[in-house]
Amino acid sequence: MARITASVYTSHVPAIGAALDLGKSGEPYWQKVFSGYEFSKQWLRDNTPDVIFLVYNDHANAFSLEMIPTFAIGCAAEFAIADEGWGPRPVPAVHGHPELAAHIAQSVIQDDFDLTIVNKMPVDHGLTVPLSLMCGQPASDKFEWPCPVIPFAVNVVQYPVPSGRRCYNLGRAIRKAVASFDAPLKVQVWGTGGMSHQLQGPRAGLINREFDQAFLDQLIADPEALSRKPHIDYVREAGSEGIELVMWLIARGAMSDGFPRVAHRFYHVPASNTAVGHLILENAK
Amino acid sequence: MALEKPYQDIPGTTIFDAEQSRLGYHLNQFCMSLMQAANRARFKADERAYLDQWPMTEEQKQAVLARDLNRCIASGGNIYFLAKIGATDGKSFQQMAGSMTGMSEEEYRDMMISGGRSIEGNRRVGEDGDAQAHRQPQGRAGHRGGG
Amino acid sequence: MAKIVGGINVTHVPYIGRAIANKTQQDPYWKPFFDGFPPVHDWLAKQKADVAVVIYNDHGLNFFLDQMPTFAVGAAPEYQNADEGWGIPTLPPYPGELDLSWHLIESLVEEEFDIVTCQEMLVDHAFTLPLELLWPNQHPCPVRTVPVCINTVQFPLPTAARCFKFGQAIGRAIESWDSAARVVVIGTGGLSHQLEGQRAGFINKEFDLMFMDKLITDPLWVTRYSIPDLVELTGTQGVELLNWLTTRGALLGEVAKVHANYHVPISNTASGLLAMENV
Amino acid sequence: MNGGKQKRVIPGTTLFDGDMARKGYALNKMCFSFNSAENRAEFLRDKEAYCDKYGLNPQQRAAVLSLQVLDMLAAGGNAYYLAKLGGIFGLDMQDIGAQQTGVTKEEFKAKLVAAGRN
Repeated sequence: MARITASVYTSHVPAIGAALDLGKSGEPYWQKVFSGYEFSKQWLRDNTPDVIFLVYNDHANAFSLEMIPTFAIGCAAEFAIADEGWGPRPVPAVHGHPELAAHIAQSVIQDDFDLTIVNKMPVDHGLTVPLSLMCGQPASDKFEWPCPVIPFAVNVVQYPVPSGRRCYNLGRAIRKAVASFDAPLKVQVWGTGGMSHQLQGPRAGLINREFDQAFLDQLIADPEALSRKPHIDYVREAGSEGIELVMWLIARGAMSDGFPRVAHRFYHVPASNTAVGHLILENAK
Repeated sequence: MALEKPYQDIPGTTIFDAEQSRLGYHLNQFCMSLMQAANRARFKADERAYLDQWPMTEEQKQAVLARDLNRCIASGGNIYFLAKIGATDGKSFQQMAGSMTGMSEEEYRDMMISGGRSIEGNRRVGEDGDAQAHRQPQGRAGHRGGG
Repeated sequence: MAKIVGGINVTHVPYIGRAIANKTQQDPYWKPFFDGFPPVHDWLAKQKADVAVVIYNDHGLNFFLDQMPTFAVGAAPEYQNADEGWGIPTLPPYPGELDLSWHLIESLVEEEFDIVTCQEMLVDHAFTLPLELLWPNQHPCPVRTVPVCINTVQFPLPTAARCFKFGQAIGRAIESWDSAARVVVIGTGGLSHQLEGQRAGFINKEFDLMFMDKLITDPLWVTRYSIPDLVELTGTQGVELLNWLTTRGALLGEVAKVHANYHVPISNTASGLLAMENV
Repeated sequence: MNGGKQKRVIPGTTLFDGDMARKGYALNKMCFSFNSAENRAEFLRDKEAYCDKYGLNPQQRAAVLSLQVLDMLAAGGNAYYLAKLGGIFGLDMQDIGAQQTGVTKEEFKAKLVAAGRN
């Protein structure tokens, strides 16, 4: 049977992708951001899973306003890199895991989660920046990500967006689905986006360290209580785009009950407009 | 009918809700078209002519031409969509965000490096934080104008 | 607040479009089907509905397999019908009801339904033909509409129990809509039929009649069946009865039968018609 | 609950699940294109070229060119999409039903009528 071994949480700022792609990662400004991921890259090399289930939000790339799914699961064998308006990032295409994705879809839809099944979806920085941060830039002679990735897109752009509670419970349903997959796969669930940031209007640039640190503490210690935080608290305290943090609750809900091991924790302000938060939680072996 | 909007009392913040999405539909779809290099080239060659191909309001077109993102947002634009305009212009998210606050790129960058905009005074309309309406525009440009 | 005046479930088959276009409603083949409608027309005339929420499944017109929503709600000012490839006439556009669309969307997400919001949406025969059958030759359609799509095409499908709860949430949303509108809920599709494979032509009259009866008296009865059970009992396309069940869910509380008709076959399908109102 | 692997077997019936949807993606996508009259005409002008344009595999291609519905189903086709292909040749669902069940259209129709009587 498959099992979830660990969960990874990280911001997915587009400027991080640009810094990597343009070779700016050595600059002092960016060094401070990337230093928080040195541990993580080694950790991922030591703990490479068979599949990553990567929760992110699309930023007006795969989905236009014609059709906005609340939750979309990528069931394809391959996902192209989106041209977000400045050309596609020069990173490898993402290989999916259609069997596990279809199995998870089957299981969580039976558990009353109304997923949109997606067989074609270009993936944007929301997905590729976390991969870059955790895997580094793939070598040109082995231009691929270390394992298959199931993209899972959450609508946090057009209101109404799903509640933290709904996301947390979805994570639990995903845990159950993975546990019933009949192959000995090690699966990691990644939750991306956040932390506090606001990109728009006169309040742009908002950062709330206190909120972010408390969120990280509670995510580790009492996610059940954290899942009851209402939307308005995210928006007011963590900025209009801080709402992306509900996606972390999906990854946290997918972890086993009881305390996880905190393998790594990092927080830094700023990367571009955003407070960068990063956690690695491991399930007991 | 009016939907419940508990978020309306947050200063300097527009939530992309049903009403905004309805209002900004064509503006945002126009932005989406800029994901294709050919469309970006056509837009750059003649912005007005390209905008006229979309059933946008005149206010939306003017806001785009002026690159006034606050006006774009007020008329239904969403920042992730509007970012395509910035991308077409070769601007970063940070430059775009700076433009909405009346701050220069440098001022905005410095604000971020020193920990970002404080939440204090910026939670609710009527407090005295720097994002409140009575303190716009921010930055040096604003101070010069306010003299 | 808006009022739900009742619900109507009705079969959708592309072939019906041709019968209407060719005016062959009174031919012996079609008569038993079309004769079911006049009592429902009379009832509708009395109910004076302003708005119809139409619960149906798309057949590869608006949605392709690249992105297949479990539940999708339309939020467009107008819904166009379009060429579906099988040669039935295209019908004029249908007026939308944006306020109710967005109110539904808000309410459904609030109630933890993970819907897809569509600000553009083509509507296929499963939407147009039932409206044509209920309001014949009236263009534009005299009611404003909100399309709600359920995936009955690509497995996994939502369970029957989930659909019933979805319907109840739709009902609560309509009733909390701040409007004086009178709303009719329309479910389309079914009943038993199977279009493909060696079992094509499969019909299960006994089950259909039981289902129609239980929908009035004990709608949760059908939730005892899994989706594969329903395929086995009603055919691969018979699972469209999920649209009927959702519609029944939207009529919160007890209902009484206004009128029913059942006839086999229309094309490959057991056709059903069931109008219900709250008691 | 769903172990995922064991699938319900219903004789003469294919559940259009994720496996089938992946297998039949190109075939169904081609059929989806038949919503446009222009595409239907292009298909009729050169069926083989049209199949190639949509990247059909040899099994799908052979099934389409010989118009064998059961073969198309086996190759991942979905009934609603295949119906659009049938429409091009003026075939209705009863023609398609008859072909799949190995009877004449009249026999197929008679079977349906009988199903309403019992």
